[in-house]
Amino acid sequence: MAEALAKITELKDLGMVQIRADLVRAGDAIAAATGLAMPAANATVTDGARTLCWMSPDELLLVLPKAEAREATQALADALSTEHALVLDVSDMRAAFAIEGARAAQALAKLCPADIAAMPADGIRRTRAAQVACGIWRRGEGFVLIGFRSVGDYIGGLLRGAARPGTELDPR
Amino acid sequence: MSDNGPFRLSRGGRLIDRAYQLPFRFDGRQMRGVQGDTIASALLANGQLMMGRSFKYHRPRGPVASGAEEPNALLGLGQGGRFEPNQRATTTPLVGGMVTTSQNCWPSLNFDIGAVNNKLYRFLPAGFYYKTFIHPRPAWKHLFEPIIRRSAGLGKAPTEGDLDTYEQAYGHADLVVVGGGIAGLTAALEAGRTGKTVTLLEQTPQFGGRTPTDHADGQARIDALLAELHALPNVTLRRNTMATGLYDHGYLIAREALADHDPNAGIPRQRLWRIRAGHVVVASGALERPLSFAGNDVPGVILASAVRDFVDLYGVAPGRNLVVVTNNDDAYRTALTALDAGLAVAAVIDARPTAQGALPEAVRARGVRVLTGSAVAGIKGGQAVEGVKLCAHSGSGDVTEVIAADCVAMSGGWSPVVHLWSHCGGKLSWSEDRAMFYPDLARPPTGADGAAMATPLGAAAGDLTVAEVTGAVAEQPLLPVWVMPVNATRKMKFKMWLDFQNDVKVSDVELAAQEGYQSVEHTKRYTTLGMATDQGKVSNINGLAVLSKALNQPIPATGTTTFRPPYTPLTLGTIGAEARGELFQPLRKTDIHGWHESNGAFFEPVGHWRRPYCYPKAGESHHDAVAREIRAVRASVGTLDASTLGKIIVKGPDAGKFLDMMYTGLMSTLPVGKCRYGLICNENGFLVDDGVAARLSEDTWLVHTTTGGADRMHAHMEDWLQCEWWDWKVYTANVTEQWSQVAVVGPKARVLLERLGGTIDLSAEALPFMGWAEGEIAGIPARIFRISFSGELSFEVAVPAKRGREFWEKLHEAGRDLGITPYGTEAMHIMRAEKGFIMIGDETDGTVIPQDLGMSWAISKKKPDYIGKRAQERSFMSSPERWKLVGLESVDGRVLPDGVYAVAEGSNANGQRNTQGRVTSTYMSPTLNRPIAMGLVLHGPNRMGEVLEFPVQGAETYKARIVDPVFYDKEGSRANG
Amino acid sequence: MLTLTCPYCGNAAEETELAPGGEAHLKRFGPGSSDEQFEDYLFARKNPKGVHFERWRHAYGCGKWFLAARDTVTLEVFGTYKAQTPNPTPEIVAAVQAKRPNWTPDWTSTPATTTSAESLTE
Amino acid sequence: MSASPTNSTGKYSVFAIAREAMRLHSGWKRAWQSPEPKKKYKVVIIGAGGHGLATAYYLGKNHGITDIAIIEKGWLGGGNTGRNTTIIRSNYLQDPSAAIFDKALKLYEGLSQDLNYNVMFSPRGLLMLAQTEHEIRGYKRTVYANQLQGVATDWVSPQQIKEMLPIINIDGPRYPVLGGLYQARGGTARHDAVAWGYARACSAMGMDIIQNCEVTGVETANGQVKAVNTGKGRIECDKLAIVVAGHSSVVAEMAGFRLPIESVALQALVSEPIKPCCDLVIMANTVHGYLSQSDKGEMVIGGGTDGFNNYSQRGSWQHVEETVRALIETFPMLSRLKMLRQWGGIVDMTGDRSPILSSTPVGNIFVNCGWGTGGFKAIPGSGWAMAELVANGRPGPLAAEFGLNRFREGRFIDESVAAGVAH
Repeated sequence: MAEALAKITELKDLGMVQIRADLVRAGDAIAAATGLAMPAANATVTDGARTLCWMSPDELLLVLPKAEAREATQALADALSTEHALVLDVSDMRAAFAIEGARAAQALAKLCPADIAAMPADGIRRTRAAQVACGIWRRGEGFVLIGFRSVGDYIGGLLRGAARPGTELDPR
Repeated sequence: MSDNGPFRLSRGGRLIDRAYQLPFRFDGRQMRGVQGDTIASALLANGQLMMGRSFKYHRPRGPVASGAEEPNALLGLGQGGRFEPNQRATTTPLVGGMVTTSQNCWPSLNFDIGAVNNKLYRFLPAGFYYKTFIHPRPAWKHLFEPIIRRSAGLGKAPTEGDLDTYEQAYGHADLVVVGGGIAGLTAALEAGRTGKTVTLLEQTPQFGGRTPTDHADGQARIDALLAELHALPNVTLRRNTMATGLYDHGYLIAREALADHDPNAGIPRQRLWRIRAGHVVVASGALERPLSFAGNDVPGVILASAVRDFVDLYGVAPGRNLVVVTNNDDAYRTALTALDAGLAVAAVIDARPTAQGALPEAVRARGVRVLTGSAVAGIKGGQAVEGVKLCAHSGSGDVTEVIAADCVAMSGGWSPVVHLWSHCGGKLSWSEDRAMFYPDLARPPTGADGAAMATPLGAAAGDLTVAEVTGAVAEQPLLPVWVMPVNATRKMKFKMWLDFQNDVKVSDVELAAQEGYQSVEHTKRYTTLGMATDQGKVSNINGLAVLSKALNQPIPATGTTTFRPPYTPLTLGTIGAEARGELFQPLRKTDIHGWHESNGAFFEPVGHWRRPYCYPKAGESHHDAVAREIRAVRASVGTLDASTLGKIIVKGPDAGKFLDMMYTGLMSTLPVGKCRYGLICNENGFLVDDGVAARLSEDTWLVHTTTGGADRMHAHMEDWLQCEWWDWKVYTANVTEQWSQVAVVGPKARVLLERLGGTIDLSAEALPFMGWAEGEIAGIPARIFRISFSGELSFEVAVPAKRGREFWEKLHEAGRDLGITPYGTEAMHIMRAEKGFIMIGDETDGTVIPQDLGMSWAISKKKPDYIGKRAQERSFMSSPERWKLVGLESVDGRVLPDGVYAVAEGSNANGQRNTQGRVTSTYMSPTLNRPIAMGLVLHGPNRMGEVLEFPVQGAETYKARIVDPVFYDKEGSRANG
Repeated sequence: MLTLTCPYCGNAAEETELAPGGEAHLKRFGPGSSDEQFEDYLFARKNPKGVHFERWRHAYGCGKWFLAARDTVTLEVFGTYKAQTPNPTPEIVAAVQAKRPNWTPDWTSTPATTTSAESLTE
Repeated sequence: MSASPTNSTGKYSVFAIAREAMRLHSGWKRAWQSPEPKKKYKVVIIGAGGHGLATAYYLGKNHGITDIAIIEKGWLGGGNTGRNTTIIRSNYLQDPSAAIFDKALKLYEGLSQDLNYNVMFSPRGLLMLAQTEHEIRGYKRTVYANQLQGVATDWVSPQQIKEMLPIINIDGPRYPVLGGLYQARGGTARHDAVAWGYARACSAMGMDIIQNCEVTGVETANGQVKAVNTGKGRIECDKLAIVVAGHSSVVAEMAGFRLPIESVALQALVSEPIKPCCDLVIMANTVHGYLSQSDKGEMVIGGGTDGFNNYSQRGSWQHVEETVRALIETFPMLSRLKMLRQWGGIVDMTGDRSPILSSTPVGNIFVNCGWGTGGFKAIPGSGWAMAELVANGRPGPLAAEFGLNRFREGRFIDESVAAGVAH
């Protein structure tokens, strides 16, 4: 099925590192180890191929090329070795999709109760896509949506359905 | 007469385009309408006034209204997978090629056998069925109820699945305006100018509401508003979108018709909007009320506003010679509209003593008879209006004159549409002089902040003419008329309809009051008033006015019934939306899922996962496949996709202390590099999950849960960590999906894994039973756990999830000569039962504690506390009378039925047979070639060798001997190999 | 269909993004408690018609448990606050009383220190 | 004494209707009286729903106690009695549940005759669909348990189900129908009529049903009940029965004790009426929905409860969605029907999801509550057992296991082990 509201692409080469720590205490160490500034609450910081996502008051997610995940995990673990912290390579845990196009937000509005269109340029929101959990942040003109790997096919089906031709949300 | 139908006027019809003719069928007859018609207007244009039969008496029914409140004109629409019963003809746009059928009549609309009920009306008053069909007792079930059920229902049931699709969308707006009439548009514009995000929802295909029809320059006013609104980027105007319900915290549900009844559109038929509104303006207008006079249900008796709409909007004449019956000025507009369209108006019958407003005077000026102080005593005609019998309104119905007419336009005044206001708790006030319930601004529906979440506006607020923006002429007060004439006889009231669809009459409501069904809810339920598919939009106010009079109390003392969503019926397909077929629910797949599929796996659902139950070969039964799989594992080597098992990392200085609270056993003492089996109970003491924990490092454990328990146990841990022991330094992470896990099981398991090469020493010395190691295997990073749920030599290999299939295929490649066999969940279940291992969900059911299962070895005596410990000390849980786990050995070689109970002597005080145990797991063991079972039995472990009886209806009683639950390899030597 | 603002991430989440968790501020009774104390802890519920304090988890969001003060009849939300409080905070009490002047707390005092793990397991 | 309410309202029969037809039904008397309360009654029952009225009825019929006031905050039958999905069954797993629900079912079977009021009990058969292996196990276990309890139930195959119910899709892609637990005696009844029939019978025995009378306080002295204070004044009583479903905690609070109860919203909906197509009551617990067709032709659909305390009689929309999509999956023809009306009730959920019929910490106060989502089907049995408890001051065998003490002892009656839900 051709998509009309947005182009849906599964992103297969994203690596992800989960970080749990006291973000105030460990902020500088994390920033140094990731090479990225610490994101504010509900925000992301992106530099090149790396994005650091704020996930909760004590959790970050570093998104980066998959090939770099192992090394980044080790670097973070080393940087936080004196902290009470948890660093895990979770690259295999998630399915990720790019939703791109002028009406990308409309496709997401069919699935997510959160007001994604209102999200700022560096915003991230963890919410629900139909019946599964997801996280969404802006990338370029569109969005990246991550969910659990096991339901990747379901999420893909949802997104393609939401982007069907003729289903624009513009008033008619 | 035109070729657009015999009752199509030669001019007029603001919504139609005569150039586009649309053929359609009604009850098999070919008809033609035009672009812009509703089904109802097209049928009327074709002279088809009768459109259905009523529910109870099967009386002939034509349209009463022109919009969503229509109770009568309900049709079956479409065919096959697109058939829909009870479609409202007045709101369904006509589409070329539509197939429509009348309902609730047999054999035909004109001649309906069910109409015999009509003749029996005297015997079928409200609630008659509560008073009869009582004796003889079986007659109700076998005779009376089947008859009642067969005669009930309106449309035919669809028989097929739905060929259309539906979707949903979430919306957000500072302000949602419900209603695209002049009040709503004005409110949207005012709010839009302040920069607020505004969404306006209009149920019909047109904006403007009644204004263009009712006011001279109405359309121009609407057009001007629309022009300004379209220029505001922060305002969204949606047509064809029905706000069906307002829920707590400003949650508004609306249905947008996208391609209703147009199967060729190739897009979803409807979209359900779920809009979170900062505030809601309810500008939903008002609905006209019928008048209760004898014969008011005859086809051709139509609301005055509807007559006006049919003429003005669709260029259709519901009749050629009208009588208008009214208690207010507004209905005079209908006379004027009819006259302008070239129709005759025989008279206006006005119940008021005088009628001297601008509108009545305008009608008089056109030479129409205006009879004040008058009323309708009855209608001549059965299937259509032939004449109107007049009487004095103040009298008891003595006929003074009969006027020939083919259509009666009636108006009993207007009721604000307060549904959305009321759905979420908004209260109403009664206006005596305006004879209406209107929103009480002092008692609004309140939102999350406790403030009003809705504001009524325009006619919905009781301001019927919205003169401020419409420039409407002043109107004289109406005269409340609930029964016409005032002193109508009891017999006349048997002919005065309140609820046209459900055949509820004035006499029925009075009977309810007489019998003590005095609450308005009692009356509604006793008579079925307002319970038809129009939900009482045209009948409720008249009904409760009649009830109030019968109870001799003011109308507000009677009150209204509760307004419940939806405002108009909402297609269930729209509510289900995309969640059908593949997207019905998320289907969780392991990385190896595709391999299972292409290798013939038969799956079983486990939560949202699909797990291979077994892998039957061609021509092989599931039972045989399972047996083959087990034998292969016990003889050589098999593989199980264990990826679905929960995996939770628990890390931190307090992780050991925390796990000691989570598990009944000690986890803090587990050495690094080792695994330990543990049980998790809930605070109520019951066993809820089990699994193996591995200590990864000094401060890190990896905890395995059951497949179904992963998310639940993770949430359980986070609950205690966040809400009770928040000062403990522990982080958890649910990494279930990060790993693919494969159980490599059987005497050849080590041989096989060693062939794959890698950095992990798999020897018994380096990696003993209940040990784990980390490294690489087959070029893939891996953790290997020496744990066994089958009793065999077993390695559970965890690799990064997305390399799971690669690893699995390498195993199968390398193990081909060993006869490597994939096995499923059933083989796993049986093998664990052969070993006497419990299974969460089999031996446990939410009422079982570890002590019941002989698992005291897994409960630490040293620990002062763990979740569930205190609960297990309660008298019933520590009682020696609890049923305990044992093995059960079938005496006659038959497999015991699963779940069957062992009987004890005698019966209890309620006459139920006493029991002393039940079977929790039971299989034919392919390994032992005999039945095995486990069960919970009173004093079981102390009764080894005793034989229990398990009676089963229709079969010889099963007997089984109490034995040790470990049936296979009691010494445990195989797993240690 | 409630909307509650998670005090941890600050997002207003709708009910489908949340998981309810029942009455808040229950004091855990473990081994050593009386049968009555333990029964009350597990089962006796205020279940008030009116002002209520309850637990929610931002399950489809930041994952944190938090507490909400809500009216069980009107569903008005007086405020949300973090889970790590033995009793509703003074700010929450003030927010409730601003809307429900006749409502008074039914707990006696706020302990000076939070309940520590040791005191429960000694 | 005769419980048949002939003296005040006239006996209902086809002959009475014929007689009244001749005089345009002008002769029908009130079904029940609406008196002002007296100063004192032997027994005051709070709550004129099905359970409260049935308690009164059996106190009169079985125990000869008629000095009873049944006081009701709103209109009788206006709580959960008037807003449930009318399902009646007794195929419960645990012995105490099966006993009381089957007692209720047996009483339902003769209730129209007993009350001389047609409650339209319709034993059309009830089917609980098994759509997972786990459900198969649970329901087969229930069949074995029912057999020993004297409750006839059967395990039926998918093919048998398809024959009984042509609109079902037994080959659903996600949850194919694997079989079902069938109780031929199960069915429905007209919910309002149950309340009205009991009310008429109670009134005929001289009991006072006092509507629009809210209880504002419960007076006790020396640990014993003395009186209730109401919107219509103080009413003294020897014994007090609290039978108020969703509001049990509120009334218990007035009497000074707490219950293991949480009040939550349960939702139901009906479709527009269609011609008969579903001659069974269906419960599908895997996908969580239940379905029957009323005598009017509406598809009556029930679903899940909210997980938070709620006294608003409104539930959250998402449960409607969950229920509807689940049922469409198994009954695809439902997709083109339309929801006519949805509503909510306040149900009282106990710690083990089983009811409470019990004495309380206050002397001569008895409580009947906690029926959760399954109360309607229990009404006659509940009333019977409650009457026994109130009259004797101690439970008979039907109520014996449903005491409050079970929560302290850990002696739960948990039905969820087999059925998933207890509707």
